[in-house]
Amino acid sequence: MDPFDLGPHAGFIVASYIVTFGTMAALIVWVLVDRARQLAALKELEEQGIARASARRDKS
Amino acid sequence: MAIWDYANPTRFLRLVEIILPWLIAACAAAFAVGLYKSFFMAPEDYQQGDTVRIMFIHVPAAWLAMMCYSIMAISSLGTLVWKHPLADVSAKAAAPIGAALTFTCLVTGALWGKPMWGTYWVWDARLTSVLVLFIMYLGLMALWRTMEDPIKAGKAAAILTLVGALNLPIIKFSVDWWNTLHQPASVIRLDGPTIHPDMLVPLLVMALAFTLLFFVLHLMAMRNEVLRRRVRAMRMRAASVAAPATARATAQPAE
Amino acid sequence: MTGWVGSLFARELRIAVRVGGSGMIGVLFFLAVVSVIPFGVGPDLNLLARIGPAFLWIGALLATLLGLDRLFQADRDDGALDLLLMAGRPLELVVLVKCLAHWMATGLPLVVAAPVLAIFLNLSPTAIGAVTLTLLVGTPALTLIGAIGASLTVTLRRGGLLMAVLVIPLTIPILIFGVSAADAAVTDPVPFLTPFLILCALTLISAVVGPIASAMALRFSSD
Amino acid sequence: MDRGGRRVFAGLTFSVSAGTALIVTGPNGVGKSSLLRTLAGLVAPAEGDLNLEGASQPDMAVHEHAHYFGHQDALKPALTALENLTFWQSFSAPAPSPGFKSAVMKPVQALEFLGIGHTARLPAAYLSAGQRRRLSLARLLITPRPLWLMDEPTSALDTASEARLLDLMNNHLSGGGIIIAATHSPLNLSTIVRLHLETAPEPMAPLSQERDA
Repeated sequence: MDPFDLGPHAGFIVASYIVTFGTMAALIVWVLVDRARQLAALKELEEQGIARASARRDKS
Repeated sequence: MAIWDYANPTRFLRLVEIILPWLIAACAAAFAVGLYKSFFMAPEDYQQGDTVRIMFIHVPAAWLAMMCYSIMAISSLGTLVWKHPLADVSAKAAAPIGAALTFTCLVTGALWGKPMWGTYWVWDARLTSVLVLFIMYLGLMALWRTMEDPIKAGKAAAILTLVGALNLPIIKFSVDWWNTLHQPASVIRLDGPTIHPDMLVPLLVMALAFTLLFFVLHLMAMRNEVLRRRVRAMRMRAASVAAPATARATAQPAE
Repeated sequence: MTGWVGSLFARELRIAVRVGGSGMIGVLFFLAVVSVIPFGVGPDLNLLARIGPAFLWIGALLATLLGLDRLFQADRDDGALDLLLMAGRPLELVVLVKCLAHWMATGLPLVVAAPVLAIFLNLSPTAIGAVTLTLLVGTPALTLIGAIGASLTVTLRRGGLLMAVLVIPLTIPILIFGVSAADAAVTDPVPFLTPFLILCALTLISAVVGPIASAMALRFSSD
Repeated sequence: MDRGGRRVFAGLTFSVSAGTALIVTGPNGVGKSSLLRTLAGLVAPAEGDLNLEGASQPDMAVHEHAHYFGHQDALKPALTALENLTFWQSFSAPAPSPGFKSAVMKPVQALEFLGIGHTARLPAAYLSAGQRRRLSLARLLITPRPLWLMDEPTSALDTASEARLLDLMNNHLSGGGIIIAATHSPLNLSTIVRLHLETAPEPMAPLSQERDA
């Protein structure tokens, strides 16, 4: 069986795998970009000297 | 250690740091095995030919789209009943992933339908239900985006999620009813009576891979959400440096 | 005990009637939606008769949703919502009474207008009766489910569109059984009574779920 | 308590006894309105609780013993003054308590008493700001509730109306009622306890006081 011969409907099969992995890749990129953005914002605020709110809230 | 101990966001972040690498490794391995099996091991279906390979991504996506809603419904209970601080973080982080999975499920379903049924879309009971689920995911995301205060948005979304969870079985039942009334003649039913083990194994491996991917993404999105809230709290504190978080009270008698 | 229910009902109805006849605008919208349909599908009377019940239902659904966003927002804008929350009355019942009054003011006119509009769509007398009856039973459910969306978006300035997006998926069962029952009265693949009774059941369910969820959302919204 | 993710105040303790007015003062944004809204049960406190001792119906929450008189008038412009008032009378559950004698008025009487009797049959849309304020105030007179929560009660009132309002408030106090008012202007009331909220530097100092007058 030749795995690269996907029969007469190869286009549909390839397209669905592309869509699936494209969507999943978009999710992964979104998660990573979002993380980078939040970390950058956090760093900027910490440089301004704003203490982390959770540091205080943890005690109460 | 009870799950309650992970209510603390800092502790939660630490836990994620530990779990995440393992989860990612397992996910990658599962995908490698699953994809290999589904392309090289699984036989062609006698009826559907090679298009049956679409099943290996379509069906897991559909399963996970539904599991994701269940997780959101449980998280919503956590928000409303137990007031667990991470519950609405979990629900909010799950919604975009659920929407993406539903989208995948719809698109791959359409791409499978065209060669098999001769049409991209039929108003089949399942397809329609999944479409409704997709709209509900997007509606929930819109609700979260529109409300400024995350606590309030979390409560509102929790109510809507639970109402939706009550409604989904009713919708499913209605659509089934409606579909039997308007059954189009030419549709080939998907659910064959048996599934060959050579196909079942890759399907299950792919389902496992997608499940692991879901949890990886969910944990990462939750971590982002915790950070986002921390940033928000710090910005609010930055805005009110002059009037910090507490008020002092002095009471004195008059006259 | 029942005194306050009556006076709340009377107040809501009075406001609805006096403020520019919101029921009237709903009916006008209904008329507008129904009258554009022949332009969309062509003036084929047989086709219109076949799809007429469905379009009457969709028109009624849209008209109901359009009027709903002010259900709680008006009270929130002038501070009355705070007092309603503090009055010491069960909020679920308050929501139910408000919904009923709102339905009397906006939903009932739609039901009354439906037979007239049905004539435009070339419906047979049986079909007209069936559509009107299903609308009479089904539109309260639309109002009650819509109340959930209205209370979730009560704090938002422009919540009307979002509310519609949130509510429409939840109303699909009502639409399905409303139209099925109306269709069943004319062509009969199934008896009329089966979908009609399910429609009644759905209305009763939404009379329970709607006020509970809506009251919960209103309590959170006052934060 | 928290507001929008921000802790507005913490460690606040006070008690007010019958016949006493608690005047809450403090700069803008310190949380006076938030305090009143918390007492009114509209905002849930993050921690802590509220108690009303000697309530006649213990199953009722504190806020169900209270009238809230906020910035907004809660009037429907389409209804007449009398209709507005009658609705609130029949809708709000009365909450009499043993130590509290109140002179409950009929809606018409209350309107007359506040000098807006002639507007009874007019839709509220025709009323001026001061008249609307007084109409809203009339709500407190027609349903007996021992606790009045008032947010800037004197705003939009002229001197004569303000004097009448003070009379009313004193009357309420002498009948055994309680008033908690947030204000900037001094209120000349008979028995006053002051609660001054001010911003505290870190670390937070939960300075609190209890006092019975």
